[in-house]
Amino acid sequence: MSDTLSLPGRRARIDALSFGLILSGLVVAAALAAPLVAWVTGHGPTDQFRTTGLDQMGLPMRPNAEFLLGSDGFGRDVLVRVLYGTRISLIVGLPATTLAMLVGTLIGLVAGWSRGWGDQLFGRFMDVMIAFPFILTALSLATINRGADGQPRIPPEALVVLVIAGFSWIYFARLVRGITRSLRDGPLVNAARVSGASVPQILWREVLPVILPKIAVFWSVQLPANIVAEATLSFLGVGINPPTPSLGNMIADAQRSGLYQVQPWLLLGPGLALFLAVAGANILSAGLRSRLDPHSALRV
Amino acid sequence: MTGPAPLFEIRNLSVRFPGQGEAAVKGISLRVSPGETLALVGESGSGKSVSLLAATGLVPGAAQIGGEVLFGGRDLLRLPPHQMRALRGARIGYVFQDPQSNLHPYKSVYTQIAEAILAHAPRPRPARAALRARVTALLTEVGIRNAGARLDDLPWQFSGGMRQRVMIAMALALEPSLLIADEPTTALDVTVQAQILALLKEQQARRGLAVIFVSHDLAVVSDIADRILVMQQGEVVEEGPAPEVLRRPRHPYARRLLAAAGLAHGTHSTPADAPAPDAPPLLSLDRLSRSFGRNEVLREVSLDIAPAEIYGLVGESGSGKTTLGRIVAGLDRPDRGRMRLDGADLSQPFTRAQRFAVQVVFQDPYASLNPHRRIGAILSEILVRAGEGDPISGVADLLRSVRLDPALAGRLPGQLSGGQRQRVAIARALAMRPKLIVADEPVSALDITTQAEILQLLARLRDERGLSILLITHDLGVVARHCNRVGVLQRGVLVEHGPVAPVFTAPRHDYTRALLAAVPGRRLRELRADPPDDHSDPLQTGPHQHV
Amino acid sequence: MALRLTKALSQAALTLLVLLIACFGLTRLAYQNPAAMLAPRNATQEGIAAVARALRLDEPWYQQLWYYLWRGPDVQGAKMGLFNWPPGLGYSFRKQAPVTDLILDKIPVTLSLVAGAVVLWFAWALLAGVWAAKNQGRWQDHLSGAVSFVFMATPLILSGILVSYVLFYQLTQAGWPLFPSSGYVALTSDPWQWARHLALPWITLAMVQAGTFQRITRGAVLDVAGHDYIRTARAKGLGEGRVWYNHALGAGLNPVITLGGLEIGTMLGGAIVTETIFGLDGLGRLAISSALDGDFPVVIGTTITAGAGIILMTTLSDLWIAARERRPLS
Amino acid sequence: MTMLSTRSLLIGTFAALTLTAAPLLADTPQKGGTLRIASLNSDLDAFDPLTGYSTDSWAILRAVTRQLVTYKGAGTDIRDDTDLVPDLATSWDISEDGKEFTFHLRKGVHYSGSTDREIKAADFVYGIKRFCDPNKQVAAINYFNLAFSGFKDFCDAFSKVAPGDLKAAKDFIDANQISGVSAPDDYTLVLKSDSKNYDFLNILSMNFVTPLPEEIASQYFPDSVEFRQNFPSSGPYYVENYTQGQQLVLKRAASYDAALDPVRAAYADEIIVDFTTNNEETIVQKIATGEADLSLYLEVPPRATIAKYLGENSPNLHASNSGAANFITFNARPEATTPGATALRDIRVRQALTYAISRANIVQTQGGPIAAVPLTQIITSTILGFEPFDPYPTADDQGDPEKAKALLAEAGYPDGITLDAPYRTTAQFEAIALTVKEDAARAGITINLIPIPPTQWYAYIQDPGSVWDISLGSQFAPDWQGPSTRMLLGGWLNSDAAPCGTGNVHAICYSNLELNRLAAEAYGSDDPGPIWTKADQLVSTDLAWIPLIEKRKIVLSSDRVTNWTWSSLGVQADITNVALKP
Repeated sequence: MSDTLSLPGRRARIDALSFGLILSGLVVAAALAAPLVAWVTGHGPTDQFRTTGLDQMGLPMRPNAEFLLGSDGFGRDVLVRVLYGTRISLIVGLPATTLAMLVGTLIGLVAGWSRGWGDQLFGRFMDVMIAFPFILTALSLATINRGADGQPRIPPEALVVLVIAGFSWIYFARLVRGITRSLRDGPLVNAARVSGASVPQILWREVLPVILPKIAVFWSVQLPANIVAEATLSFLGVGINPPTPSLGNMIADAQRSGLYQVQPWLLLGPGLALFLAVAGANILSAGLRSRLDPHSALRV
Repeated sequence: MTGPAPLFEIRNLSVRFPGQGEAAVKGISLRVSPGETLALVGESGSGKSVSLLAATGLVPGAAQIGGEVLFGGRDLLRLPPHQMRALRGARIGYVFQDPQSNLHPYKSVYTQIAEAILAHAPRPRPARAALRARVTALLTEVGIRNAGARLDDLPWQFSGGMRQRVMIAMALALEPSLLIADEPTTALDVTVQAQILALLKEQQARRGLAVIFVSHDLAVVSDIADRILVMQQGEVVEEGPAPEVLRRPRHPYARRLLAAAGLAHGTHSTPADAPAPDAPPLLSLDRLSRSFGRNEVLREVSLDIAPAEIYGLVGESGSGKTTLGRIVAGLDRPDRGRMRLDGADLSQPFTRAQRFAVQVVFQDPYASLNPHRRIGAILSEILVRAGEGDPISGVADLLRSVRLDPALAGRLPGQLSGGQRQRVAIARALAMRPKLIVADEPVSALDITTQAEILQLLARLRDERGLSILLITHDLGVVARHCNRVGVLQRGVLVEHGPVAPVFTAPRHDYTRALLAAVPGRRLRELRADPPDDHSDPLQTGPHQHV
Repeated sequence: MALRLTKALSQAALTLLVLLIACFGLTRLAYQNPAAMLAPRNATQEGIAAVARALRLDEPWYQQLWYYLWRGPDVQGAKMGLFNWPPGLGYSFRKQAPVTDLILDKIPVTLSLVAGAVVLWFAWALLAGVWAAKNQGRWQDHLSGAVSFVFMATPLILSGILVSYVLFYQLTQAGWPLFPSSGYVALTSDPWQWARHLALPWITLAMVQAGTFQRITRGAVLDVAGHDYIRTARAKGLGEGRVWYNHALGAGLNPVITLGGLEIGTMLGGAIVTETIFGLDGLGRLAISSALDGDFPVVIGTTITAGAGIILMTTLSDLWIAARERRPLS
Repeated sequence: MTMLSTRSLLIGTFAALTLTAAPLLADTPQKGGTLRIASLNSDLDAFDPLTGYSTDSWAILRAVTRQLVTYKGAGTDIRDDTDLVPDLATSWDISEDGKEFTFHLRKGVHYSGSTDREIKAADFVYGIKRFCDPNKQVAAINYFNLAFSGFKDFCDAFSKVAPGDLKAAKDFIDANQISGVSAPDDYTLVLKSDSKNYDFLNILSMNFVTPLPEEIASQYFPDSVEFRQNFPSSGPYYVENYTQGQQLVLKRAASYDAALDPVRAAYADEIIVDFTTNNEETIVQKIATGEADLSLYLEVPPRATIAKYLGENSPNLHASNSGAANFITFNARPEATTPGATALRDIRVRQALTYAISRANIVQTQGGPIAAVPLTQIITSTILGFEPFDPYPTADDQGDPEKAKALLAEAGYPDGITLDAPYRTTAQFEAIALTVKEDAARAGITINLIPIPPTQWYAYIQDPGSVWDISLGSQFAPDWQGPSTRMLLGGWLNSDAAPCGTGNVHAICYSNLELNRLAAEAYGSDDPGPIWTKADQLVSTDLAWIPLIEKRKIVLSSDRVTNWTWSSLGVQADITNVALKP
């Protein structure tokens, strides 16, 4: 009878999904529009406008006709930098989450399917991975990535993607492993087995379709977390290096220089962009969850 | 409609859920008096549970509820929530279907019962020691041995029957005058079911309770009800004193229910003959044993299944029948013992031919069909694997062979009814042209009228295709009606086996006798022993009705 | 039970050992020339070489590892390896102190920070989460949802600055010096000052988690709300408050416990961002400063501590769930 | 109307009276109070006179150490604090040849903290012997190799003692002597050099030469936590409590006697250094709200704060030329063979880079003229020999990209060049790096920035294996104000004193024989100023490095701080001479 007792608020659900879509769409559009805005304003993301963007004391300008969101401590256009910073957030966040999803799903499938010592090994491996400190590893990898000539061996953006993916695949893997385990001896898999299907066929045809909506939802849960992770790394100085704008290093810069007290948009600009990017993705994930995976609790 | 003044009366109750076109309950009325047992019978979705829940304020607020519900002269639907709450638990007790899901998983039985008492206890609250004594007494009264020591156990630490006793103790904790028992025995083994029914009867007699007993099974109801109300699609279609309804059902739906119950619970074997004893067995099991840790699930089980027979394997939950089925299906392997199929050794991994020869129909067609794939895709994949040249016409043939419209190939499992899904599951098993099908409780998840249709189909396939079927079931009626031979498992040991008729008429083993004695519907069988039967067999209306 | 506990403990120990070795390898890769970082400024090549020798950095890595585990760098004579008694995590050449002492010094700070934040965040998350679930689809749900989305979408790096700016700077400027901006006073020396100094970091740290956990709680409670035993609770005549906050919450608590354990465990290793913004000298700050300084024994030590925190908390939450279910630890 | 004007006149007079009264009150500083210092670093980089070699550590060591001679502190400007005055020495005799100094020590001065015995001449001898402790060497060893006869031999022998053994170190110190350092009696200290040095007393004024009681100091490893906690203080304050990463509490010693310390007035009863604030913004917020009185390790306050204080004309903003400079150095090591490093060996490329840079822009990012001034020569305004000089002038110090391009083309790089440039990841250096990168791009010079955490800076820049072309993280602060030209022209750039590879700060590796000759001449001269001026013009034209800006030191104090005094060694407030309003 329980099906008659839960009455989903259908209207609210659709609202969450479309609201999330609109918000995320705006963020994506903003990121895509970055070069356009740079072209229109004539302000590149790292261009310094010493005379128009700074006063004699070296203080930035508040919003005006030339700098719509004001300028920063180097006379750079905050609006353009915020848009490029949002771009970096997505350029890092999207592939990192997707990579984590692919790797995590693969490993989770194998781990969930295996029994005995293989299962044990995966369990221990995941324990170690979960216990590994994220920021320290990022820091170490940033150091390792500094080649003999001082220049990064791989682009810092790629490194940040790898670091973040390296720490978030594990959550996908746990999820997939759990589902695979519960399916492994269930009627669905048994039915396929007695009908003579091979293991890859079973994983592909029976297990994956069950997992897909869940990992799609989890992808959208993990995306904002990974956007925040990039911002945090850059905030701590181990992510995207200046002068490339990232929301995290812009916030760090605003805080460190204290210039946000003169020019609030130094903090508000990147802060708001980060807020909208994360909120959009969160609301989108809530909407997706109720659409794709309505029966599971919110598991982050 | 005479007798004592009604304690509880529903007048013209209707329930409608928002977003659903048709009302779930369309103006039903009923009444029950102290000391009386009213049975509410109908299949799932007929509105029987919803109407009672709605009447007592247990349906969420969004539902539109109309009509009148009188309890001790007060209209429950117009009571303020806190007064309604004061009645629930105190004056109206509930026993629900599955004690596993109806007891809170993380609260001790003491807490759960004490909570019910405390919710209605006048201040000052009873002292803890007194409360524990009271709960212990209650549990002892409903037949829980050593109750004092088990107060702090969680529900899962009790067996199913014991859990249902806990539920009953909880319902009776505050001396209610009305007990609503919603399918209280459906999830239980047959012997336990008999005990719980006896307990309910005993408590009713002792306390002079008015009982509303909700069930889908007329046979169960027949043993306990004073009056019977039959519901279909939110309406009452038949009402009357129990003997009258059981003897002379007026509405066709009531007649069909009755027929299904009779078929399911009749223990008189029907004509299916035992196969010739000298035919070489299709499958032979030789002293199979299987343990999980220290738990010995199967002990030296030996049995033979002949070609073209249905072998019924019965036993209560935990007897090892499912494990045996899994071993035969190749989903598990025995620790000791041998299996032969057509004389050849059958052991994991099965050869390709053996894999095709042994197929399985699972209990729950909801869980065993991939909800993301269309019926045609599921079946044609297997046909291709089995080497079928033309999968499209093959799929159509298969669907037809299980009496389904071939057009259903384009649907997803979620778009089919339960019975249709189980037919698809059978079709999937047939696709491999097997010699043996292991069917583990193939009908227990289905409505009672559908159950009969599926069993009929299996029997027909045996006859048409010469299939052998290992039918695992807890229901002796099914065995009596459809099986050629039967084996009785008790705690991993095959205590009795042989052709159905001799085993059922002259059981040699105590356990078999206990099982047979516990089959519900004694009163029904007595009534039907001398039936003024009409001649239409309701099952002959055929499966297409449900397409 | 004792056997299972032993097994869990030995598994944890093994995990930590693997973690330690992995971390050792990572630091060896990351710090190509630690001696130069640890040597005094203006040190000559000979001076750097002497430091390298003292730290045995001139030996192959497996000997270094063996030495690290067995004795710890014995710059100061005493053995401080993990396999000694009492077990140690080596010696910080830069800070001139045993790593174990350094870490033990910082634990109270991080523990105080986490403890207060946990109380705040769970109090909020559970109350608001159940409240939202109870009023699913109504304005209360939308309001609480909006608040939680705001919490979730305000990352620490933003909320920390805002909280500090508004609650410390603006309030103090306005003549209401309620909260100091940073610092730590030991609980044992002055509980009131302890709480005052930690109030802002608590709020900051609790906020982002409260949002997430409020959603989790709501989801978990709604998940069980359709279950039959919730109907049973109502059938017993229990009030709605008790049905939701006791029965539904009690039944839906498992994912909250599991995820909460993981989050708390992660924080026990140091809430780096919060500690950085509020100048709390906890494990996180020790970890990041030692990593920047190339003080690799401390890097390894803090990593192990963080790992132990996570393992401890996940094990505790598993144990708690097992205890709730009266089942042995799986 | 008349009434009104009389009234306003009265009010005006009253206001004027109170205005003049306030500074009068402040002029007589009161004893008492707690001076709170908020540190940007989470710990002192050094807290042992042996290892302390940063202005910030010196600012704190000022309170717990005394030297033979020192500076009084100045209320006006750092450059006014260059007069040496007696400290623990009451007077001294100099031999005819100028190589031997005999100091007569003040009697009755006691330690505080872990011991309270009287300070003796032998404690100086111990303190100097400790310079070569293999467990931790003195930070500025080059000075002392030059200053004391027999010092180098002593150190060479000491370095053979294995580190990690306190007893072995103590035994060596007890058994061996430095020929140029001796204490004939408890109150006489004799110091001998092999050569005459006009700045011998300046060298002694640095915190290194501080008396230490051997019975205490030899128990601990130099600068270890235990040493810090048991610091034997010769100054007016002792260490009451030191918790790493949290706070350092200094209290005025009971034995402190103003009559025995002509320099340090020790107004505050207590000085607390708080290590729990680690961002610039919070530090200045703390000072603004009075939660802290002074800062430590804060190179320059955030621009916005400076502007705010300036706008309010606040008396709590203290600015002074500091003689400290930022500049770009080149990787001139023989190992450096990258195209960039090779190109930079051509003076035209160095000139091109100089022209490409806009010093005005750098000044702007540092907070404007209050915070920095453009610098076009190697020595800075507070030190001996300074005469304004600009070999490559451009209009308003804006740089001249066209000229830079022309020079590059002339040197054979018409398409520009690419340079790898490490910088320290602090706000100040990042600002310089980003500005230089943008400006250089105007002239076709591409700069690849390499961010290096501050703590790894020296390891990176001094590692011969590191590959880089120009360093954007180079800076200089004079060890003492006034005749400290030795450090730059006689030290860093002098290939005799600092040959490439050893002891070479910033891996400069510059060699110019003419400079070496001028430096040698200056050391022995009684009027070295003009010689240094000549040397400065020589290397500034040769672009030994590219000077960028001279930093002005800007310090913020809280409202409570009075009797503002600069300490030239600490390049910030003299914490032993500022006072707190009651």
